[in-house]
Amino acid sequence: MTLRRVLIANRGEIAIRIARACRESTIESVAVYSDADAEAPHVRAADLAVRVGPAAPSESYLSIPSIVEAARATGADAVHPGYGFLSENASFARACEAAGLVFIGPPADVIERMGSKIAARALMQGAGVPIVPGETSVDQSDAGIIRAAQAVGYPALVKASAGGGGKGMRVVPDPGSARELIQAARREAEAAFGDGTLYVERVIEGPRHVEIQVFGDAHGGVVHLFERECSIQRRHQKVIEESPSAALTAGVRQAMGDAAVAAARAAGYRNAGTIEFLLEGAGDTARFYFLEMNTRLQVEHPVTEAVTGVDLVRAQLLVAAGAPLPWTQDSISQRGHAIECRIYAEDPQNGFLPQAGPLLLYREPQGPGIRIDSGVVEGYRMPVIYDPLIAKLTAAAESRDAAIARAQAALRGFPVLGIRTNIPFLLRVLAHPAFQAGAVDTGFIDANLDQLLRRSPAPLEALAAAAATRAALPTVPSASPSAADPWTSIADWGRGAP
Amino acid sequence: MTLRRVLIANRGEIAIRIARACRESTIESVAVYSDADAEAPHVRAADLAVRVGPAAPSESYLSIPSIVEAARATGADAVHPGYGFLSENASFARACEAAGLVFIGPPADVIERMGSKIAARALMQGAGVPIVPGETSVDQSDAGIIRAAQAVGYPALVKASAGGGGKGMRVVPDPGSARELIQAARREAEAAFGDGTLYVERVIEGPRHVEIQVFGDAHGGVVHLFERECSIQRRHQKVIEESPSAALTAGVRQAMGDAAVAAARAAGYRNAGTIEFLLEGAGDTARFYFLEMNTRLQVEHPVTEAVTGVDLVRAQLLVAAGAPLPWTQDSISQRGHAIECRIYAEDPQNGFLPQAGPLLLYREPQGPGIRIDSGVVEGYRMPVIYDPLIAKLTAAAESRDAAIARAQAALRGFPVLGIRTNIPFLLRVLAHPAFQAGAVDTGFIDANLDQLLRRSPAPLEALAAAAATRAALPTVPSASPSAADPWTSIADWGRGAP
Amino acid sequence: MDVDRGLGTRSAMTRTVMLRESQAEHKAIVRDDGTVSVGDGAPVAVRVGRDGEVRVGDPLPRVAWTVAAGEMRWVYLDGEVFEIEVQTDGRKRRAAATHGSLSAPMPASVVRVDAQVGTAVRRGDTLVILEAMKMELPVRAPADGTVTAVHCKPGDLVQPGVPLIEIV
Amino acid sequence: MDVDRGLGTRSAMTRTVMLRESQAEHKAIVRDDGTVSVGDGAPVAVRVGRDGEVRVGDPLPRVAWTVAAGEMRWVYLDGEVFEIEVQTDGRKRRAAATHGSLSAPMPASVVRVDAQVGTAVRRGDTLVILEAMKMELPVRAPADGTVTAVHCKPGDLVQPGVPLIEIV
Repeated sequence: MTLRRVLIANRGEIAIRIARACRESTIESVAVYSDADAEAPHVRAADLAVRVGPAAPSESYLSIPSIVEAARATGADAVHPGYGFLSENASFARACEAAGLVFIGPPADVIERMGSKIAARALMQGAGVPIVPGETSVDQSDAGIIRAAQAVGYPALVKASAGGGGKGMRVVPDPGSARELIQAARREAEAAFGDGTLYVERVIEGPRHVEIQVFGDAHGGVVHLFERECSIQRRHQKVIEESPSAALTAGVRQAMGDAAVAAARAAGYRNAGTIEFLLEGAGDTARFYFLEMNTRLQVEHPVTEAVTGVDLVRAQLLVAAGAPLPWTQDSISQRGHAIECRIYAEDPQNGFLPQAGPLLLYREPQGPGIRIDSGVVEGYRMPVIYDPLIAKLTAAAESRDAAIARAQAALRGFPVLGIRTNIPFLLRVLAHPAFQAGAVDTGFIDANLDQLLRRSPAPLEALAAAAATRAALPTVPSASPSAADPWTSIADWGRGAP
Repeated sequence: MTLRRVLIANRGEIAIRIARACRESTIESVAVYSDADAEAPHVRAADLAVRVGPAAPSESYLSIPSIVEAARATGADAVHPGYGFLSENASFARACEAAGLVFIGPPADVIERMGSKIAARALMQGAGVPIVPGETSVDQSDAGIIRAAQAVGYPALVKASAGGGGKGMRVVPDPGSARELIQAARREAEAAFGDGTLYVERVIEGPRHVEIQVFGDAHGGVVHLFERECSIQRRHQKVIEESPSAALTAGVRQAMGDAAVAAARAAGYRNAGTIEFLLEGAGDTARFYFLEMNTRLQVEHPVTEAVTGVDLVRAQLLVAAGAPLPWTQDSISQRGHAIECRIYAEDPQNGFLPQAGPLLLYREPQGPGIRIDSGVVEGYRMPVIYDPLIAKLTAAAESRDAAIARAQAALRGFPVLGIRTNIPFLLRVLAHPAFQAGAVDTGFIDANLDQLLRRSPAPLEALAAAAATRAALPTVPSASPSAADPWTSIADWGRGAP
Repeated sequence: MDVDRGLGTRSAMTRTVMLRESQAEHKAIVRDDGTVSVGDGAPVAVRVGRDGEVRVGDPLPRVAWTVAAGEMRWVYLDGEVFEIEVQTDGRKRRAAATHGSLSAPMPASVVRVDAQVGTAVRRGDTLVILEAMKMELPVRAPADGTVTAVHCKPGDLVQPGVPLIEIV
Repeated sequence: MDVDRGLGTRSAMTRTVMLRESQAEHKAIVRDDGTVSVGDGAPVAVRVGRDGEVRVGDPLPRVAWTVAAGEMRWVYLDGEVFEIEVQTDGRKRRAAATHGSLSAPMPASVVRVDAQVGTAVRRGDTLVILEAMKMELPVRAPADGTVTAVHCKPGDLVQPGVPLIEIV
């Protein structure tokens, strides 16, 4: 089978990433857009584009009927879900199959199985993959969950079975706060996933988040593509990812890779996926525990592409079309070091609140070893209703030190003005001695927050630059109102010179 | 020793490349510029900049006293010569040393020795490195060179001892044309190098140009970084380079690497250099001959950086400061495939004549595996007096086929309008069946020229787009006359709103 | 950028600009010889690029990027961002932004309100929990102070920029 | 780009444009309903971006990039470049560029002149050798023809755009 035309059921940078991979594979691509995105850059990156509904995600990017109809109307033969939105929605995968569309991802039942964290834990346990000690309670009342927490011991971690990305998750420090936190977790889980089922895990002290990229094909082939260290996260949202992890010895790396392959095999996995582990301790005695499986392409996949030299999205297209994996385990190597920084429209000084508004000035850095994945252009107005990711900057170099230096130089040359971003915050993380030493765990940001938020008053040079900048300067050509619609009309041709 | 401030004795994309490496190594950089380049992008890429003379290269970028004085005036402690200009000028290396400046390159006497192709041939022969069979004549008269050609046999290749890049070189097909061609070669050599000394080599039929990147340090360390295949060339100017070479078996690759290391050792080489070979035949029986050594960073170094994952310019800075090589031979691997396309302001339809003028529209492509090295921005006016290189596009991917597809997709999305470029020509080379099969030699372009120059009339879509494009459209913001000076005055502040 | 660029000696036209950033006020003098002084400091050379790049200092300038939005100047300098309010002499200052008022950055619904009028709060205290994009977003006190007004209640749909809480 | 974008039915204002490329002339009609017809062809939808991007065709458009320079339109389409001269109706055609005249693309010195007035030349014949940037540059006949004028001699310094040789 060959894919001829792929509908990309997503927006922003990942839609552009997928459109590029299609183009290089001589597959046509179809963008979808909500009313809020009619003029968004991802729409222009594809060969054709189709509206799928109003701005609200539930009525456009999350609407299974709208997306499937868009694929039908445009003659697509396959759908790439990207990450987020419908990417881990088993019903969507099923709806695609029912409509005769190739879903570029794992089979629907695999998504379903791994989407239930409780079921996934049981599956992994059966496959011999270590899981975090914990309790699953049939009694889902507050009292039932509190009993499970007591059995695990405080502090306990209450998690949503349908969860992901830290939503519906709370650390319960003591019995006194248990009820309130369990209710908050359930409320968030119900709102986010329509499923308030909770379970309880032991809190691993000072863990690292280390995940393994895996890939399976329809012919029984499964490989891993080494690890990504994602310990720099805030409220379970990853901020900086890198590979290799400074914490893994060769032995632990091998054991985690083997475990990830075993996990993917047990799940009957196909296409690109990620096994997330918590890592406890260091050196050869470090222990790792299965956390969850992400049954889709990961935001941070460029880190793996940089150190292994493979193209994961191209491989997704090949494998979805029925081809065997383009690699053997032995042909995959990890070389050099890569660091990805996620650049968000958010205000670290104000609880990292997402920001909306125009990118009055936006200039991407460039250079050897620098890769930018972005879904914006100068003048683009960050919408209020979608993920506030502006861009991903991936710096690859020979060593971790060189990759950090490269990321720092690139971020210092990545001016984004008009709305607040986390770029200054990212630079403070990169410059932090503990980060530079590779001695971080998932509590790094919280533990160092004061230091990471410390700002200095504007230096003389900034004040002088501000004083010299005139409002009337034509420095913001694309921030004019007309930039919202990048197209002109050819109707008034007659009024101008030819 | 640590380098603190490096003067970059060059312009264009390579000056920007070096400034980036300095920034990542926390070394300050100093740009130099002629009057024609006061507002060129490379000037803004460095931390500070200094004028070195009028537009004519001989009075600016080629003026040893001006460059050395610029380094002194700006407090630089080292000089990076880039490629071209003074990079292979032994007197310049000596002048730097005499002024207490570190010359980021090999010792002056090594440049001198390898700059004489006749001396280099003798040296290589002594080191056991195979050289092209040929004759060196003490009698440099027309008659003397004709006798040497007769001894070698027709067709014979007359070359300038001081030559490089095909200047001062002629194929002499038969005795009848010998005198005219020898005179032309001598005239060109004298004009280009101030030295008309010629020698004669046997013409290798259907050779490939395959070169090996080498690197030496001040502690006796020498490594190679595998090959670059540069057979796609026109009049000895490389157009497309790639690595690995489709023509090398593992055995021949190993033998060439060993020979290149032996050659560099024999030359007492230090820093980055390239051993150029001609490859005759194919498979395990292919033979290679030393052609010349380039005692500098190569234009096409990004190809090697892509497949080996190293940063050659960073290593140049380290090694120049006295550090040992950052690699051992065993730590260097060749992975995946990379292809570089040189984008020139030239008109293939008219003898590839260099073009000067404004880049009315210039949009660089972007994406995974795509690296752009450029020294221009939209609105920049390609000057008439310097090299017409606009940009280098390097596409890296898992396989040669994927790298070709990536380069094609990127070039199709690299609109450059306002002056003629070789982008359409490059695309025709990439699409050519012989290129796609890897079955090329240095005669490829000449042998396929008609086909590579074949243009179709504008299709309907191009005509419709032209008809719909109005002269008054504000599509060329930076092509306005004021774009020549990117700086405004703060003097008229009072006239505008704050 | 040109190292031999002179600072000029002719009598310069000047313009005074008041700058406000991080609670501090600075007086800057912008001269038409291309220099700027801030406070009592010496003049520094400033070149403003048409594309938003600004070079400050001579001969080794620092590179900043700036953009103007009304009276606000956004400045990017070595990876730090400064939002600096400017006011030229002879022009009235607009009413200052409501300092101490907290608002939602985007359309959101109010999940919980923990602030009460008259209560003392410490920097970092959570005052309101919003929900947007299916995530709970805490609104925290930016500084120690006292709550003087609460403009929202659970269940409210709030728009960006509308004050939720005021603190003095 | 929007697949459901209609082509419009209201009576359209039209404008006729003459296009000249590769010796061929085409008549194009540009309508204010966003369509263009070339020759006798059917109307195609054309959207012109503010940044130079042009999408031609609907629903699966081809992406072109265009820029205007006087009466010339540069068009980038899938890696091919077309230089198309446009002329709107009612406007006089400027004197055509001297077809068949060869000029230096940059300041150069003349090394050798192989062309003589009255000689027949074939496409690809070298007529003049220039030297610029220390490289010899051959000026070749772009088509078969006869040399009607020679405006240079060895040793001349020639400027870009100034005819060296004319061929009919």
